[in-house]
Amino acid sequence: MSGPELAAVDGLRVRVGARVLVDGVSLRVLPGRVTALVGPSGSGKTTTALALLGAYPEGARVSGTVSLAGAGGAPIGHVPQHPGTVLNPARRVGVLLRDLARVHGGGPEAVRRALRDAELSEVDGLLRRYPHQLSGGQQQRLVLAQALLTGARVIVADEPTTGQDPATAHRLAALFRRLAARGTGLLLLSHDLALVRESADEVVLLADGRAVRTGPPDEVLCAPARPELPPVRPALRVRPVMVPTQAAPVRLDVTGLTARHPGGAVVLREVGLSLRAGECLALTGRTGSGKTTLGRCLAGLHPRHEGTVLLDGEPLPRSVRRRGRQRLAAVQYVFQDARSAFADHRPVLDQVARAAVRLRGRTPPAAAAEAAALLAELGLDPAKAARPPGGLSGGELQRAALARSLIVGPAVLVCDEITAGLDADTRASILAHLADRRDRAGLALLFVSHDPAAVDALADRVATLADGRLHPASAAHPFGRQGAAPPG
Amino acid sequence: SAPGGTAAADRAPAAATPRRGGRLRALFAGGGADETLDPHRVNLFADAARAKALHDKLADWGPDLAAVPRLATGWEPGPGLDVWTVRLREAAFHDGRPVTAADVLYSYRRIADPKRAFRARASLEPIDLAASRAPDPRTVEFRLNRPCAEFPNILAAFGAYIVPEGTEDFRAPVGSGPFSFVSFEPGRALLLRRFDGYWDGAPHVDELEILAAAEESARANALLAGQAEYAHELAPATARAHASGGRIGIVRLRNSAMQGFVMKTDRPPFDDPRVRQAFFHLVDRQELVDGALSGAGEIGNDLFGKGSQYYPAGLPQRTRDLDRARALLREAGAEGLRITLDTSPVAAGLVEAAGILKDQAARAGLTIEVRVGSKDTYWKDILDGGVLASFRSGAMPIESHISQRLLSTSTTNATHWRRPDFDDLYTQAQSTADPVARTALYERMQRRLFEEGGLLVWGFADWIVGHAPRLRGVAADAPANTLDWARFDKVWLA
Amino acid sequence: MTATPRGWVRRRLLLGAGQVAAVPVLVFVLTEALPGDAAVVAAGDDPDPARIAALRAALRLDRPAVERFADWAGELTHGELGRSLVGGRPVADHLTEALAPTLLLAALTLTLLVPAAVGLGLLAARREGGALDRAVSTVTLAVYAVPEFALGVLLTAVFALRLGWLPPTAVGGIGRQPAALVLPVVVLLARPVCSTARLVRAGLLDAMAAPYAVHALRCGVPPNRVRLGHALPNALAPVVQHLARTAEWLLCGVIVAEALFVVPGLGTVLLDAVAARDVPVVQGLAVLFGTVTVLLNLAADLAARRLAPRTEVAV
Amino acid sequence: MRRYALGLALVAVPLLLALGGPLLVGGPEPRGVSFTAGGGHWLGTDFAGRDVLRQVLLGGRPVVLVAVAATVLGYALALPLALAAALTGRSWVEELLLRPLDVLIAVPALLLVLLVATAVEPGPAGLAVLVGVAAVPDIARVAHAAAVAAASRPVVEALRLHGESWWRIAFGQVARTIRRTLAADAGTRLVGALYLVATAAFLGVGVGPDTADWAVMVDRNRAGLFLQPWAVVVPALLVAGLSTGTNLLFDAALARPGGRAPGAGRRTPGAAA
Ligand SMILES: Nc1ncnc2c1ncn2[C@@H]1O[C@H](COP(=O)(O)OP(=O)(O)OP(=O)(O)O)[C@@H](O)[C@H]1O
Ligand SMILES: Nc1ncnc2c1ncn2[C@@H]1O[C@H](COP(=O)(O)OP(=O)(O)OP(=O)(O)O)[C@@H](O)[C@H]1O
Ligand SMILES: [Mg+2]
Ligand SMILES: [Mg+2]
Repeated sequence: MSGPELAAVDGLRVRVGARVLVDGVSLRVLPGRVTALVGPSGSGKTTTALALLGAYPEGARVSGTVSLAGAGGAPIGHVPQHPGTVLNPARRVGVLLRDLARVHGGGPEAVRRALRDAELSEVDGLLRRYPHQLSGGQQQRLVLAQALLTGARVIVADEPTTGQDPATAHRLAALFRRLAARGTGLLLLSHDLALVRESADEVVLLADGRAVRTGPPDEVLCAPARPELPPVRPALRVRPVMVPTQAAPVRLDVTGLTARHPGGAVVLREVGLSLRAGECLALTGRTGSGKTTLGRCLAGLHPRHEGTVLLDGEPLPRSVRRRGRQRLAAVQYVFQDARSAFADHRPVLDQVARAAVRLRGRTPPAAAAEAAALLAELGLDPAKAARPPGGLSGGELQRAALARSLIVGPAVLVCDEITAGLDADTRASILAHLADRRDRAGLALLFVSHDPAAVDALADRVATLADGRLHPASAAHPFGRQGAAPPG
Repeated sequence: SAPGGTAAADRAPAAATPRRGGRLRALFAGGGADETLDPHRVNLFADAARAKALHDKLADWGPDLAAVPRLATGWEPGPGLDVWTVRLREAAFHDGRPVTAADVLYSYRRIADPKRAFRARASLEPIDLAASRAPDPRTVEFRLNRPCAEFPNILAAFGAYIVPEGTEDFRAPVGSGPFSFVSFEPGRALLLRRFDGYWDGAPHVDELEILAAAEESARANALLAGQAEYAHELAPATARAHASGGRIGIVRLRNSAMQGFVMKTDRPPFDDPRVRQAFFHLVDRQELVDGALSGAGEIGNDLFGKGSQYYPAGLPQRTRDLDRARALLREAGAEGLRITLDTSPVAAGLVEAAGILKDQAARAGLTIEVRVGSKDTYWKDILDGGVLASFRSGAMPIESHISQRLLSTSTTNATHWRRPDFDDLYTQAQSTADPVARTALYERMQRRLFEEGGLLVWGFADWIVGHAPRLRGVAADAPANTLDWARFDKVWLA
Repeated sequence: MTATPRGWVRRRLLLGAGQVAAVPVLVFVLTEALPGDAAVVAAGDDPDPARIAALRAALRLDRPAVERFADWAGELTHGELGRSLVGGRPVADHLTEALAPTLLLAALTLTLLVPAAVGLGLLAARREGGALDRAVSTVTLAVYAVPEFALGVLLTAVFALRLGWLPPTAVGGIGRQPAALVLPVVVLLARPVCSTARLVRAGLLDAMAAPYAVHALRCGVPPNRVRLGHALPNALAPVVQHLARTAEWLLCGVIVAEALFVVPGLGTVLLDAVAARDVPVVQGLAVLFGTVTVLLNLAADLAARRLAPRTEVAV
Repeated sequence: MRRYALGLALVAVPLLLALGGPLLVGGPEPRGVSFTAGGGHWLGTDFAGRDVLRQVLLGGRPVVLVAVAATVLGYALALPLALAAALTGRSWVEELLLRPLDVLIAVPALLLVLLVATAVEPGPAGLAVLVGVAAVPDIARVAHAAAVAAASRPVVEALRLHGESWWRIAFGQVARTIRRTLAADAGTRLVGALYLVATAAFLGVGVGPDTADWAVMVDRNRAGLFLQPWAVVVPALLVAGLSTGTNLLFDAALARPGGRAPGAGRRTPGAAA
């Protein structure tokens, strides 16, 4: 059912200074077909995709052709990698959607359909909320809904499932198929190979900005020499036996934690958990189930909660404002949306280093060196990190965000979906690093993730959030109960 | 001299036959939303204009500030000059009641009532109202506390208007003036109608409306655009800008405001007459007139009341003499003196004059420090404060000037000029019936002031009135506050 | 913010009442601090001490300040604003009389100001640093730099005196020639338009550069709609505050314009009252202005909260 | 830098006059008749018969100093307040910081200046302080309104989480985010301050009504606008140049390269449209 191409990139070359971001990439978006763009983090997927939208990095020199001939002037639907940033904080969700609907000649019905397709129809009172009142995954789906509302014939989805639990991700894959069936052409950028396999008709594999292979999924993804596939079970699961978890002291002890949001909506009910030094508790749950909220509670970013949080037996002040340097350093949180956690104007490296200066009393030069080293360890070239956040790829930012928290040497670290936007290798190296810290420095980890592989790889225990309560889940089937749990 | 006479003389140029009818709109700087129509409460020019349109005094001032009979036909002193018999003319109030001696006594007693603290009270002070009587309805016999040769001045005093006996409520005032009341919005407008029964001949215009506009440029613009036919108190610059244009007529009322500086004669450095004389000699009066009045006025000679009765015009005109000034200062050991000069934007030109005096004094080696005070309380502040201050005064008879400001007993003696012998001269003059001898006495008093007085009079400002070309008969020879100033019963719209 | 809007408004109204109460006290203290009193001013250029004393007695100014304030406050509790010291008229009359023209001027000016300022801001923000931007900015700023009185004189000279299109003053009352309002309104508009437009421009430039505006454009929302519907609301919060201040400036008396065009409004009353040390009138105005301000600020803050909803900032 | 050219050109003349002017004039000369042209006076004479050129040369410094001082002071006081109010999560602290200002607001700035200045003869310096303080509530409100949104961004949370100091958060992040709004406000306020001084002088408080001061000149000489326009036009032009120039410089300094709006670090045709 492939008709004339809707959009095409031919021999695209994007250079910033000496650096080549994309090097001679060509791809075509055909009606009724899903083209997937895969490749390691920083390989130029987003850049390529944005080129399709006519957007380029600041001061980039561009060659090659981008043709939107087939799109017939209609806008191209876009689901950016950082959905949080593209939602107007001052307008209610309803206004945002209705406005789009009106522009594209749709009514309330169109809005309702879009919400249903984007798996948002269950979120209660969605239309009256402001974007910042949504969970990461919900925001992502909201942006998807916007893209649907534009009725675009070409949709570019950049990591559309990073914030989604497998079940939802699966449904989204189905949605993409449906869209394709309606004759839409999709360009799908993803690390989620399951998703790609499920939905893509054609896969373009990028590496260092070059298209190394193009073809049907199985061919491209299963061909020999697949550097970007995850090791089935990372070796790092093997842990030194001499540190029996049970013996280790309890670092973090949470009891009766109940959190609510301004509307009064209770998100967490009587949640209790305890973390020993050197232990990793994986936290899973449907999108919108309250994982981030829990993490923010622990980090002191969501003071509107009751219950006690003990750090080494000491009660932890509810708000970051009332936590001294030690405490701030002791409990760290890695934001789900790495992009919006960094200031636009300062080099990422400085911002990472600054944390060490403030919380570990390092001198700026020392901190800078340390930051560079750490970033390198996480597989992020410090040279890249010398750019402001706008100049980094999604995955790079995620690692930078992680580094920013790790550099202060926390005792407890809450990671919120830090592997979502990462290719298998990078993810593996990060997990290795975390595991290492956990085992050597006795770092206690609360690992919020939708990613089964990552969870198996790292977690000692797995717990699942559903309707505000924490359910311990057997490590065997961490995601087993999710079909049952009501979607958030 | 009969008032009509003087008026006619002045109006010679415009002497076309008066035309009857029309509404005359006159602009004055109003007194804000607190204005009242109580004629005894007059304070601003606007008040005076309103009062004289509605009411009459027994006498008023002619161009030379000599009393001119109005409601009074004439006055007869007793032998001791301390009893004066005043005859009233046949005049009626707007409601038809005749003006009687009783009304006169009532009005004067009301003014003199200490509790009310009217401005005119000071002027009536010589009269012993308790003892004064009304032998018949058309005759008033005033008994005075002391001889007072200038008694008629009192009858013409600022604010000494005659109101019907018993009047307390002035919301719709009844008077004997040329116009009768129609409506009044405080701070905005007063509308009056011609009073056909006016004893001095009914006005030519049907209606007179006195409008308030505090801002000078507003008055000028309204006049230029034909929103009014008469605008009081225009700036010299405005006058010069439009004098030639023919869009408006400009009338300069000479000698309307004395401009000067007061020196406190009882405290250093001005307790030394030589320092005062030094100042008399160091000022360049023409520069002051040009700079502070932008030329709209004439230079003074350190005496009050230029052009009015008893003014010693014979005295030589002082001009700047820096050597003389320096010499005097040297004698007085006052070289390089630092003096603070008080001034305030309370009236046009005051602050400018202060600035200019500062420069001029600098040329004589004196340092003057100008202190700009609050305009609201200025006159009170300089009455006893400071040593040197800007000063101005509207026109009044020389006698009033002396009695109010230059006697030991004077209440507003800003120069602190207290000289028993000078007081004696004044008393003597007041009990001298013979005009010639009295003139001589006044001359002696003023020579004394000219030599060593505390008042440096550098000029006399013109009062500038603008009027629409079609408004005829606006008197020119009428200093502010005199009979023909702001007199709307003799003008007409051509 | 923790408070729910309603609770917040209630608290603010209470605070506002406190402020309205505080203002007259402040003003009373200040007026008392002024040199001289109503008696001295009334005496004018005839400051005969005896007369001043008499006036003082007549005006009952010889009593201690606290006592006088207490009396005034007492009357206020009965809804009485007292009587003017100078003319003896009820203060309420003063205010109501002067309020009419002031309200008229303010209303007219504001209704023109908002669209004009926003429009100019939008124009300037179309392309930062572009010819249009520079032109708009330069012109409005140049006008802004011309003070009301100069501008008034200029406009009057041209449109009233040279061309004779408009009456130069409202002397004798606006009722007679409504056209007399044109010039004052224009003069009053001239400067706020610029300052407001500048704020609109600044906010718009930031908002238009924000990712969500770019995204809206990508979603095919027409640029103008993005400007008005997506960027403007985010830009408005400070503008609204500025407008509130402007509205208050207009309501609390625009002395220069009132004097130039003879529109005796609250500003004139205020000036006269201060000059005459007419404490009751000044106090009355203080109460009036206090109330106006509190209400305007409340409205502005409400609007600002609506326009800039806060995420849950960690407390 | 081309984009600075216009602003600089406009600011240069007034600024140079303001700084250098007073050095070029000698002692006072005898007065002429007010509002006359010619007669050895290049720009004619002013309302007090003084040489306008001389007044212009003298009158820049007070204007610039008072206006700048007042504005700077106003911001020095208001900005920390506004930022503190925006950054504190507790609404009662916010009220505590901002409501008292409203009382100040409720006394119209002119009345305030009028009252205080009549009560205590301030002189230029004092007047600058007064004008500055009178502006504090307005600045605080505008700045606060703009800051609230910026202060509740995730970046700020992250900075807190990483122990950033209050000052860095407030000025390095929040104030920086709203700098355009602040610049726009400050730029216009500069002129506002200047004419508040002039109006005060016109009402007889603060600087003397015949001082050499561009703003005061524009006011006092307007009576002679038709006799001798220079006395008004020249100072007015200078002030206009000053204000327009400063603001354009602000604009130029804050302009994004090429005036293009980068969409989250990405260039977009859409944003340039
Ligand atoms: N403005 C810029 N200047 C210089 N280099 C840039 C700029 N923007 C991006 N890059 C670099 O270009 C490379 C490709 O970026 P891009 O965002 O396309 O990667 P990606 O494939 O989307 O990675 P990810 O999967 O992590 O999102 C990255 O290494 C990034 O550091
Ligand atoms: N400020 C807010 N006001 C009201 N409701 C909110 C607010 N923030 C989040 N919520 C709701 O609270 C629930 C939990 O949000 P949270 O971000 O913790 O979910 P999550 O588990 O992190 O989801 P995801 O996996 O998509 O990130 C969601 O349903 C969301 O809609
Ligand atoms: Mg990417
Ligand atoms: Mg989340």
